[in-house]
Amino acid sequence: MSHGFYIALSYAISALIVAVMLGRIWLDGRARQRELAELEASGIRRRSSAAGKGELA
Amino acid sequence: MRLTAEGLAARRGEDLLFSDISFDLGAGEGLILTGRNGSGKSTLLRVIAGLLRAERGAVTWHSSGDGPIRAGEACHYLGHRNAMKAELSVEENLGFWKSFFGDFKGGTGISAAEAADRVGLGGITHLPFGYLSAGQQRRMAFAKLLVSYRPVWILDEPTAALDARAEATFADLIREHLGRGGILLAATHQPLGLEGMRELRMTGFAGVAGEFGA
Amino acid sequence: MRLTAEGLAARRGEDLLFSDISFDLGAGEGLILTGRNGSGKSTLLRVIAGLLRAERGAVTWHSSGDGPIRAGEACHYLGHRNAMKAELSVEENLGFWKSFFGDFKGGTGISAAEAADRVGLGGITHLPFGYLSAGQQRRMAFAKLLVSYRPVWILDEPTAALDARAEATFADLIREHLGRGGILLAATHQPLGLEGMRELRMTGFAGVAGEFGA
Amino acid sequence: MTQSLAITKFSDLANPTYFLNLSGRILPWLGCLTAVLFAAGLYLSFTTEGDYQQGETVRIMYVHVPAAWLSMMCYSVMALSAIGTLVWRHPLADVSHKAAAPLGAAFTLIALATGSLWGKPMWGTWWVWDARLTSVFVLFLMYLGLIALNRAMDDPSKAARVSAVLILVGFVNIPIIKFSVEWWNTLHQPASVVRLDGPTIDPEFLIPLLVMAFAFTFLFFTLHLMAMRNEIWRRRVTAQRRMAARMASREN
Amino acid sequence: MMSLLLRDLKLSVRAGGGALIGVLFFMTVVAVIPFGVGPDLNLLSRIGPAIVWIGALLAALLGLDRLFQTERDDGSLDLILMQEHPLVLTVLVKCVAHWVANSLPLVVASPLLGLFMNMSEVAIGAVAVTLLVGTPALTFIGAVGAAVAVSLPRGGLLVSILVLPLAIPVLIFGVSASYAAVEDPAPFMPPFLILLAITMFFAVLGPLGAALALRNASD
Amino acid sequence: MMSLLLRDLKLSVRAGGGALIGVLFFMTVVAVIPFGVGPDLNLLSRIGPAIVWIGALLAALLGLDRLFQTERDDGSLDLILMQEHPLVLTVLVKCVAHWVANSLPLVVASPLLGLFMNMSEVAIGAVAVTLLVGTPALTFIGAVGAAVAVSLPRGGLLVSILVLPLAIPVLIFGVSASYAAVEDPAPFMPPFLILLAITMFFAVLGPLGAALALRNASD
Ligand code: HEM
Ligand SMILES: Nc1ncnc2c1ncn2[C@@H]1O[C@H](COP(=O)(O)OP(=O)(O)OP(=O)(O)O)[C@@H](O)[C@H]1O
Ligand SMILES: Nc1ncnc2c1ncn2[C@@H]1O[C@H](COP(=O)(O)OP(=O)(O)OP(=O)(O)O)[C@@H](O)[C@H]1O
Ligand SMILES: [Mg+2]
Ligand SMILES: [Mg+2]
Repeated sequence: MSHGFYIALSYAISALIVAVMLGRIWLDGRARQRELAELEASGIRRRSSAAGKGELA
Repeated sequence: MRLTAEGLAARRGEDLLFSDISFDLGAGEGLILTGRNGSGKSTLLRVIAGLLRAERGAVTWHSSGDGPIRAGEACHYLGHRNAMKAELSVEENLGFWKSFFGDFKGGTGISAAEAADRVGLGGITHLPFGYLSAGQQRRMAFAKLLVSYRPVWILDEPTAALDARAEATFADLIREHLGRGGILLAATHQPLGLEGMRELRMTGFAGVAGEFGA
Repeated sequence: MRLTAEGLAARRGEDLLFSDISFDLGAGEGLILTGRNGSGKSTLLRVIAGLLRAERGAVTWHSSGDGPIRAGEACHYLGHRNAMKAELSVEENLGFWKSFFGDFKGGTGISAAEAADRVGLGGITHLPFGYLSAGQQRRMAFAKLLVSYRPVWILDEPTAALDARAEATFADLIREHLGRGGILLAATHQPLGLEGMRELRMTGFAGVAGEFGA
Repeated sequence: MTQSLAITKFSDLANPTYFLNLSGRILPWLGCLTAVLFAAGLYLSFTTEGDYQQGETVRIMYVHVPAAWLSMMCYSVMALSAIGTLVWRHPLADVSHKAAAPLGAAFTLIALATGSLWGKPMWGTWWVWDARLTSVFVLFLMYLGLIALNRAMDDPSKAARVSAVLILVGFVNIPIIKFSVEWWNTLHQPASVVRLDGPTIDPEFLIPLLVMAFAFTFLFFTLHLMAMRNEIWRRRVTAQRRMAARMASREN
Repeated sequence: MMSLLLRDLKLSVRAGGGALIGVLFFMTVVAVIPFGVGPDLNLLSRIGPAIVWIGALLAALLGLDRLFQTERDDGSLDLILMQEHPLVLTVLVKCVAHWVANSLPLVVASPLLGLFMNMSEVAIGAVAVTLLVGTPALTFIGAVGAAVAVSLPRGGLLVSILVLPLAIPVLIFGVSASYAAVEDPAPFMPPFLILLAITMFFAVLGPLGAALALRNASD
Repeated sequence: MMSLLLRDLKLSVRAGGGALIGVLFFMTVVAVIPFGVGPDLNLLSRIGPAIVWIGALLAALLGLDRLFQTERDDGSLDLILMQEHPLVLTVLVKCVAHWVANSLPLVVASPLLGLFMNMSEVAIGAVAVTLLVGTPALTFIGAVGAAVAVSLPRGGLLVSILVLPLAIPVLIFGVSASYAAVEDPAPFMPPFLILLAITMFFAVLGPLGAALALRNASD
């Protein structure tokens, strides 16, 4: 097989792995932020009291 | 349901622990074993449950109508150890025993969640069993008796490590079981808070001193 | 010997079980922990014994004269489990712990055979530990406290599975220990039969409700 | 009681909060820099001359070598964090080595894959069991093991401490990887860039290689910061869910 | 019965980290081998089937001796013995669960390992097939040992004497069938059929023996 | 400390039959290889040292993962952690006990296996000596894994994977020293001394790591 094939394949595999890694972390971050926002929205009353006291410390 | 023991004797190692123990229990009756440490209470319970071979004598189980049945089929046995897996959650443990035991004819068990509720620990069935405190573990082991129906309960020190409130809960559950025609055999060092039980006092290596009706 | 705890708080998993527990025990004093199952008694004892890290607060041990010392050195800990090997005989078990523990300065332990005698089981030290009944095992675990001298005893439900006579024996042994200037910390559900103990009632996840002197 | 609990929670998070703010400001710049470096590096690596010995395949080097370096550097970062966990008990250190493990596994996988793809034309085989290759394979297995360990334990701070111990013990593998080519004579190239007496490699290859190496390094730091932020958020979510559940049960 | 199977599978997934872990472990073992034998690819491919089979034996041994011991230690064994399900069946189900959790992943992973060991396609296939057929026998033999270990206070010794010698024929026929598939003169079928027969034999004898030992063990 | 050593030795004799199971497994491994390689005596004697070393490595794994687990299960670990003896020393003593009970028998049995593998006298001696010097390192490395296993609610195999890679250098130098003793050009001493150094290194690092893990694991 030509050398070009090996070069292309190795760049492709590296790109794929980097892309998967980046995508996973990105999506994970989106999901976490969404969860935090949901908690914020649903639990303002409960959280604000606890947080208010906490921030004084 | 009727449980009869005649002239039981059992051996541990080379020693005869007791001999000539006989009793007869009908629906709604209970027998409490008391006696010093090492007097053979646990041994007697294991003989009755069919886990140890009796040296002499026999235990017979009669279901109304059907004639004699095998020991294991009709009874729940709660030993010193809890028979639950520390790695699995309480729910998985109870669920497994529910489906493994099946129900004896004439009754059905309640669900795992309900059973945990009955012993006062409804909220924590999702925790791995190993995370629970000693008393919580014992309670969950007791909940195992509720998930499937068996007319005879054989309990070895059921209230070890329990707080006062749980003891009262257990007494209620046992009373309810007897009220539905169940039979109870329990070894214990502390009064279980049950009235009208017969008591069998074991006196260690020398056999049985007496049987007191109450 | 003086044991001081200040503002202790401990966490199990993610939950804070208790916070702000403080007490101070001098020679001959004892503290009994009571509370419902799962309220954190065992956890507190393990924190004091140095087996769990406190979330906040500190425990300090003062030996008369020498200043602070390490937790493990000065105390015996008897947990829910007996810390004995089922395959070895009682004598081997006790002998091992005797030489592994060594003695804390200011006292010496008694021999394995004597210790077994003191807990009322003198004759059976040759049996493998695994052959003993539940109560006998617990008594032998208690005998471990006698084979080497430590001024502080930390006991987690020492009387589980014991008969009445053994409970009285234990109470005597504890009283004797306190009489010689020892310190006792015990968690229990049943009255230990000791007078003049302070009591700390744990109230579960919400911390401590109150500390009652007696 | 509720109050004291809230206070610990927030003093714990005080530091992470600062970290979140700071990293939030740095991240866009870091991302841009990474992209620029990659563009330059890729351009250089496809425009430079081929090697007279290795032919065109030398281009694989521009991915292979940086990835291999990163796989080792990532472990070193984890080892530093592990010290942070054990010595200072810093919560950020816990987060750092937990977040780095999957990244390390990915870079090691790239090094393994490109190495194999280079080995086929150069050595005539995909894989040989020589010291360098196997020690990298072992590194890969250790990353996977650490990921599994973190998953198997549900108490995060205990998981962090235990895996920190393992990371430190496993660090002996890194010098083995680095020096394996010198201790055992193998098929693999000995070091020609990072060595005491200066690089011996032709500058023709050195420049694209270094640019790509910087690109990979910045990629690692970008991803690491992102993963750490995710992990902090994840812990916040569980903590707040717990608190909400506790409050709910108290109100009942 | 189904619930027992599920529980045991869950337990071994939780306790060990699951199939993946077993395979990883196996891979680590195989990765270690070339360091001992040297990077000689020819030699590797020749001893490959034997190594993979030894790995399978090791994986079957790890943890198999505790098949009933954990059940006894937490008291579950008492309850299992008391039930009306025939005990032989219970033992069989536990064996199956153990096999699925510990040996099956190895069978599935063995082709990959074969590649690492530079084995030919035929050899890889033969090893996978013989493993599939042969490893259950190892589990059944081990079950007898595990049951004896529970019943005797000092069962340990007896178990090793009992189990390993019985496992050797399985190993030998497994390995020789794999080789027969590659080398022309030797036919593949005879050793393979013997392996099959051994497995079926132990599938009956193993649970029977284990059940007998357990019945006489309880105290 | 002496008492701990004695107790652990007693326990492994009573409970596990540890020594015997290790030796039997070791022998099984060595017995199976000739089937793989065929009756080529030359080849056998060539790969002999490697096979014996691999067998020793695998046999050392059996049972090592439970070094601290039994102690935790019956509560002894708590008491051991509380004592003033430096924990590192306690771990070291436990390792020594485990080595004496499980690996020493392998060292003693290895000459016999060498004979089976048609190895020369020099090779047999070299393998026995390198095993004697190298196997302690395996035990120390395994101890770290065992300590980590205790902290997991579900220990097990996971640990062997984390730890096994570290055993590779031991294997490499052990095997190459054995070969060096037979083949003339290569000198025996350098790899042997490196093996010694590795063992001493892990004799420090292993107990330290294990003690650290145990301290952080207790709950
Ligand atoms: C799967 C197979 C391979 C693996 C796991 C691997 C691993 C590594 C590692 C870890 C390094 C970094 C070493 C250091 O920093 O000292 C490296 C560098 C390098 N590798 Fe590989 N490699 C593989 C195959 C190859 C092949 C087939 C070639 C070329 C024929 C090659 C050529 C190089 C070169 C030139 C370097 C740079 C050395 C230097 O200048 O420091 N590698 N490799
Ligand atoms: N790892 C863990 N994760 C979550 N919760 C835990 C964990 N370990 C223990 N717990 C919980 O901590 C609580 C305290 O347990 P602890 O053993 O201290 O109670 P206790 O007062 O000794 O009870 P008992 O009287 O039953 O012995 C329990 O409610 C238990 O469920
Ligand atoms: N294998 C054995 N060999 C010799 N003696 C044994 C053996 N197993 C048990 N024993 C003895 O049998 C006696 C009975 O034990 P058993 O467990 O029945 O007592 P128990 O009444 O339940 O005591 P406890 O109140 O402590 O639970 C004990 O004295 C014990 O020492
Ligand atoms: Mg009893
Ligand atoms: Mg408790």
